[in-house]
Amino acid sequence: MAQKENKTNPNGSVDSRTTLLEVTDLKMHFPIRKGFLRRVVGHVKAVDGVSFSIQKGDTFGLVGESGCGKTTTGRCVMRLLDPTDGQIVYYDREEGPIHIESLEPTEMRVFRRDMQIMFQDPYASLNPRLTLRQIVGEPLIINKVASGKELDDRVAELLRSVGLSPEYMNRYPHAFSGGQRQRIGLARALALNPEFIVADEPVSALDVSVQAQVLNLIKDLQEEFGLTYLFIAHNMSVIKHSCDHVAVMYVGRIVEVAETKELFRNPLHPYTEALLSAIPNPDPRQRKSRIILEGDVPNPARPPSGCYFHPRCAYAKEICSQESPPLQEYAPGHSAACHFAKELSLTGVL
Amino acid sequence: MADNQNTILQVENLHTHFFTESGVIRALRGVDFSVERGKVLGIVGESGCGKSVTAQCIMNMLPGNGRAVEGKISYYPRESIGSQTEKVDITGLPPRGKAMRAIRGNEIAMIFQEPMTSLDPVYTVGSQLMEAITLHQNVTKQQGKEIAVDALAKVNLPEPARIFDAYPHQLSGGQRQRVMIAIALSCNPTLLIADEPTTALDVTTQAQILDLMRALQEETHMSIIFITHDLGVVAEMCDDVAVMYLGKVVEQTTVDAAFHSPQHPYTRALLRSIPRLTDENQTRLDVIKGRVPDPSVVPPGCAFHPRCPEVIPGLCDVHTPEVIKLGGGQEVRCLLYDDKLMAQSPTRTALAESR
Amino acid sequence: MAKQAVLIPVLDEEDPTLAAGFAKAANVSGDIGQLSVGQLMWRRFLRNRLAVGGAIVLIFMYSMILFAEFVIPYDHFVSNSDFVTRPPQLPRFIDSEGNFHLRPFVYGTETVLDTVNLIYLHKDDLTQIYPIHFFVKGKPYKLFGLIPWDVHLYGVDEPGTVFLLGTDRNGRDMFSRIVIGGRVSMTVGLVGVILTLIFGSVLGTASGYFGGIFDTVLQRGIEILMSFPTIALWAAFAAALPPDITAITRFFFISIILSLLGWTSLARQVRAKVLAYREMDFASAAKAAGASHWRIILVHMLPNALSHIIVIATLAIPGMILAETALSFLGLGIVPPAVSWGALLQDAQTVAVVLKFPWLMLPGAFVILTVLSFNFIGDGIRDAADPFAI
Amino acid sequence: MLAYFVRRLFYMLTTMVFVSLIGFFIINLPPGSYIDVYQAQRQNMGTSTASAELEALTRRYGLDKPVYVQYWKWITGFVQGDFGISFEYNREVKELIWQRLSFTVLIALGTLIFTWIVAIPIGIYAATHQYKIGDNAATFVGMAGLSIPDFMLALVLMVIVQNVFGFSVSGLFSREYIDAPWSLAKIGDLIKHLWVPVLVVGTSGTAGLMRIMRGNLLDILNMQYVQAARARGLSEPLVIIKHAVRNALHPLIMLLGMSLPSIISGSLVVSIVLGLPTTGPLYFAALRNQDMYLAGTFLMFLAGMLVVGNFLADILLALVDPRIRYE
Repeated sequence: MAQKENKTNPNGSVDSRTTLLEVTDLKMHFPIRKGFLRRVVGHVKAVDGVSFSIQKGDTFGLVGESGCGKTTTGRCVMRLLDPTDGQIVYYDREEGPIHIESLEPTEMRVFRRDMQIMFQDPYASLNPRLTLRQIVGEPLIINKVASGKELDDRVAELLRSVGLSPEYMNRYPHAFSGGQRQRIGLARALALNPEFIVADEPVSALDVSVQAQVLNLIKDLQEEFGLTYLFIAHNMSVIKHSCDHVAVMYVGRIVEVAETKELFRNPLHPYTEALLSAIPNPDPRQRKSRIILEGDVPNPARPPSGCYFHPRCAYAKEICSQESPPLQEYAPGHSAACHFAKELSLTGVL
Repeated sequence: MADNQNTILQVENLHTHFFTESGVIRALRGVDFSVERGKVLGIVGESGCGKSVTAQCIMNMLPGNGRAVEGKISYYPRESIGSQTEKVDITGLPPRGKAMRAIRGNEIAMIFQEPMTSLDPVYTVGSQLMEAITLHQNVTKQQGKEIAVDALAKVNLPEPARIFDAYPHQLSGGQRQRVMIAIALSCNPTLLIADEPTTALDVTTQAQILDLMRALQEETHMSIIFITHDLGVVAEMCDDVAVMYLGKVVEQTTVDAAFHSPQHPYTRALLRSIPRLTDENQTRLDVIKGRVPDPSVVPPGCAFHPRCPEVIPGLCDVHTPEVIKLGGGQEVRCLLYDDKLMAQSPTRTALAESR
Repeated sequence: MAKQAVLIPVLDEEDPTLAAGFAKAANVSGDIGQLSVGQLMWRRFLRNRLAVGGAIVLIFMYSMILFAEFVIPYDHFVSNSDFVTRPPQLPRFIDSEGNFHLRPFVYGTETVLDTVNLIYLHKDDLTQIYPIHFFVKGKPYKLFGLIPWDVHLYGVDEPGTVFLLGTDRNGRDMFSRIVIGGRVSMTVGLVGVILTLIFGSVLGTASGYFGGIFDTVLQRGIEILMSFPTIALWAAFAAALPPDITAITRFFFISIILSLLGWTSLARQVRAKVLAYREMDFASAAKAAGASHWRIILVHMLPNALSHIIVIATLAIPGMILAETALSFLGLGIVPPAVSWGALLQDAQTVAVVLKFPWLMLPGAFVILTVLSFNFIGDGIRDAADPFAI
Repeated sequence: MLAYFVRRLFYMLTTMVFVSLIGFFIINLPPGSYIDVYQAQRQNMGTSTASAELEALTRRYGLDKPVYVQYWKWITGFVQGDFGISFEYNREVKELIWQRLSFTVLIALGTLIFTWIVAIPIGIYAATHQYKIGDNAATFVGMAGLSIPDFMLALVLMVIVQNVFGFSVSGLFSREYIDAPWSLAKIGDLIKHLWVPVLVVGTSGTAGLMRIMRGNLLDILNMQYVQAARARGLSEPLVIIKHAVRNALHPLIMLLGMSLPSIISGSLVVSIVLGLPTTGPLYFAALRNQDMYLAGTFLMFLAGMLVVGNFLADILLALVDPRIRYE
């Protein structure tokens, strides 16, 4: 499974890196119902036309502030939510492109072996009534991959691979701490040998010193098993440390996507610039004045007109409040959704 | 240091215990630090190190089952006539007494971690703001309202008169934290305790709040105790730093020294374990092994020794380190700097060589 | 699967913080991780003295009604015109002359005519002493309706009588009637709760998990049901029961009527729990692993909701016992000749009767004892489950 | 706020429609038509009924028509104040119910006020003195109060009053006032009698409310805004009363509507024992005698009282809670 093969991608061009997942114009609108008849009076556009693609073996970061739709995007990709619109194409090693968004529940169930998810909250993500054997082994049991002694061996192997002793197999999750629970969650995600894992804020609930342990583990497992990650986080330093490519989201849309270093060095969108500027730097000698955004993130049920960022943008002009800028490529692999991406010269942090 | 005219708050050997149905939890096991007038002290540490309990002790608002069993918190209020500062022993004041309540909210104010829940949902912002003002200042209702609206304007809230009449649920998280700051500052306190004030906020909102706090601090010259687990925020905000581990301050020093010449192994390890923007992508981070133990099972000797990369077996697990003053006002609780003990240590020579 | 696992050194020990908290809550020392949440709750429950006391009382009372024919000295329906409303014959060890008897005894009966009210009054005849014998042979009966036997727990020699709790207005032994009445009163709640559990958890789970129209309709329906005064609605249904049905059929109908309203609050709470669990990451993780709806409900939701369900059920039983008592007291529940505690209390409806024959209130004491025990147990389970529940 | 009010009003009306359906269902529950019952009763009393009277009845309620027509006739009559006739008393239902319903309301309101006045302070005390003797005692007494059947409590109380004070507390009036016209003295006499049913019916409700108040307040006392109020320098009583208790009361207002069913239920049963001229005795007698129009009308009114009570509680909640008011 770990073998990396070069594949001809669907466009016909041969690439040394193949696309594993391609998301096109993904939308997830939650209806707002009101009144006695539960009439739909509007939609929360949690995800509103998101497109990106992830290369095999990459860690693709999705970053943004709370309510920007990054977690919803992750859950749509996993089909834990049924998206309103858009395409999610997964390039399977054997079966070629698969349209995840239109799979029937039974087909999806089979396909779930390839992609797994780990969650943010180490306490809510493990069922307190089950032992580690049952938790980590559940995907194997459901998909009838292993049972009995074989199951035990496999669970032991999985626990060992995330740095936990197999002796813990018969214990319940309440004996474990946040960091250990995230390891258990990772072991469960690895159980079916997936090639793609959605890591939804995997370290944001952890203490500083434990965070480093889990980040290292995520990295090590990627190398070992040839995993591809969709890495969702709000902490820019963690994103910078872990990801190869980054997409920045704002109110349900991607405003900028680029290779990590490039994005941190040369942001093209004013929001990215502000986000980067706001990162507290753990060095008192490098204090500097920051870009302070006015106001708050808009409510995704009632977003502003035009470019969603224009009310807070220091560079906004008239057109920004009228037209919504498309996501355009301005440099190889570097796209932004800003009318003035070319004109502005924004400052990065590297 | 206690005699220092510039000290506003001095905490000495503070022990705080919580008496639960199944035993005593020693949350603070001898905390020492001091806050200087007009300076920002950052208290940093991981969960369970006792930083929030310390704040509660200073406010004299421990929960019912908690008690400061030993030690002293001395508060030196605004300079009175004759430049003679009178000392107030906070630990000696009854928590619900008049004297303590005259200090609380008036001279020492506090803001909390969760802006969403720190305002009472059934009263308007204005009425909660007025509560503090009319309690501590001898003003009419009209004057009080003017002060209140002023305070809201000071924290850069748009349309302060409208916010005055708003209910908390009508405001965003960032706006609520601004209101909390306005309430805290409405009586011009000399000391502000900020308990993780930006942890629950998004990074751009955090930048707004930090910027505001810094500006207000420069304007009013109040002292701030800034409690956080985020080393980036400490570097950003603070003048001095106290690093806490398991109910003790293990290192207190200036912010520059803390980040550029940290002396305690815990401080050093903590700094190494955070991802930095300047790192090459995807390098492995240094980690601290294990985790913070439960306060009910504190390891003997130096509490950090089981996790310490520089531990000296036979020494660190036996002797409890005392505060050792190094140059430049740096204070550290670590046996590595205890010359007397180190001289007796069998591993001393080996260690000296390795250095 | 020929992967080589990276060997990352095992860095972590148990989490002391959470584990220590749980250990304290359950009062266990040592390895907390080996114990399931259920076991932890059980240990905590055992520390609650009131709850354990309630459980012991209930075990005692339920064994009493289970072995009722063996426990009671007389048939509960046999009248005895010589001993109408005889006060309780208390077992004694010391007689009127101060002699100590190793074997407890009861006095005989002396009957006098109250010439004012023209009724016979009974009191203890201090000259007649009847020792109480245990495991005496008496009227034959069938234990559990199956095993023929003729041994009774206690009795006295003829012509003595042993009415420990007195007799009613037909001279029937109150103790025997209370024990037999307990069969109805103590089980009507259980049957009602089982029905409630079935309705409540199935409907609550379905409406929480699947939502939609079904959920809306069910929630509105519950609101409407809850806007009736319970006793009034129960009584209306009970009054509509055909008069010619057998006692056992009537018993089951009464149980059904009691659970008709009882399921609503359970359904609401189960729904709330299911809604909460549905959003929890462990349910999402199971879905991501390909689990079916059934598996998510049965493996991930039900076990976690179980402690809540048990608490609600335990606390619902007293309500049903009280309701049966009230209905029967009003003559709308269990009707004579069948007996239940409420039906027995019908004899004690007025102050005049209670003043003259206070022992006719004794079935009420059994109601209180039972209800109190269930309340203590329910509270105990709630306390026990609290620190571990999600 | 207006939208909220209208919505709640709409909820209330729809609920009433369903309640009426159930009320009609109850009336139709006993086997056979009322005509049979009526006829049987007349015959029992030895009077043979003129078939004209029966026919009038059949026409009035459309008893020969399909069920939905019967319902329509009944409900349209009902809203116009025609509740049918009582076979037992051979009178129009509307002549029998008003006084009894108003006494029921009186007892229910009295009980509600009693419960709150007693339960809230005890709940506050118990929460602020958690696990102290007072708290434990309140918990135990509350448990006991929950476990005693209302009617037994009524009996015991009557026995005690009779034995200790030597007067009877049954009924709502002393003998001399029963048929007397309303006067201050009569009202005074009513109040003298009212406390017994209020105490009896209120006991279990008080116990429940006290426990809920205690739990709510314990939760609220842990909230950060209570800490924040303390940090502002507010005195402890002010923190408790102004911030904690105020917030802890909100869920109870919702319970206000929901506690009515048990209060009404309690008053129905207790009335039998205490011989009160309320709905209870007549309602249960009507059920036993299958006097279905009378029973159905009582049930409708009792449910209607609860629905209105719920509606009022909703409105009250909106008035005190800005989060709902500004929805």
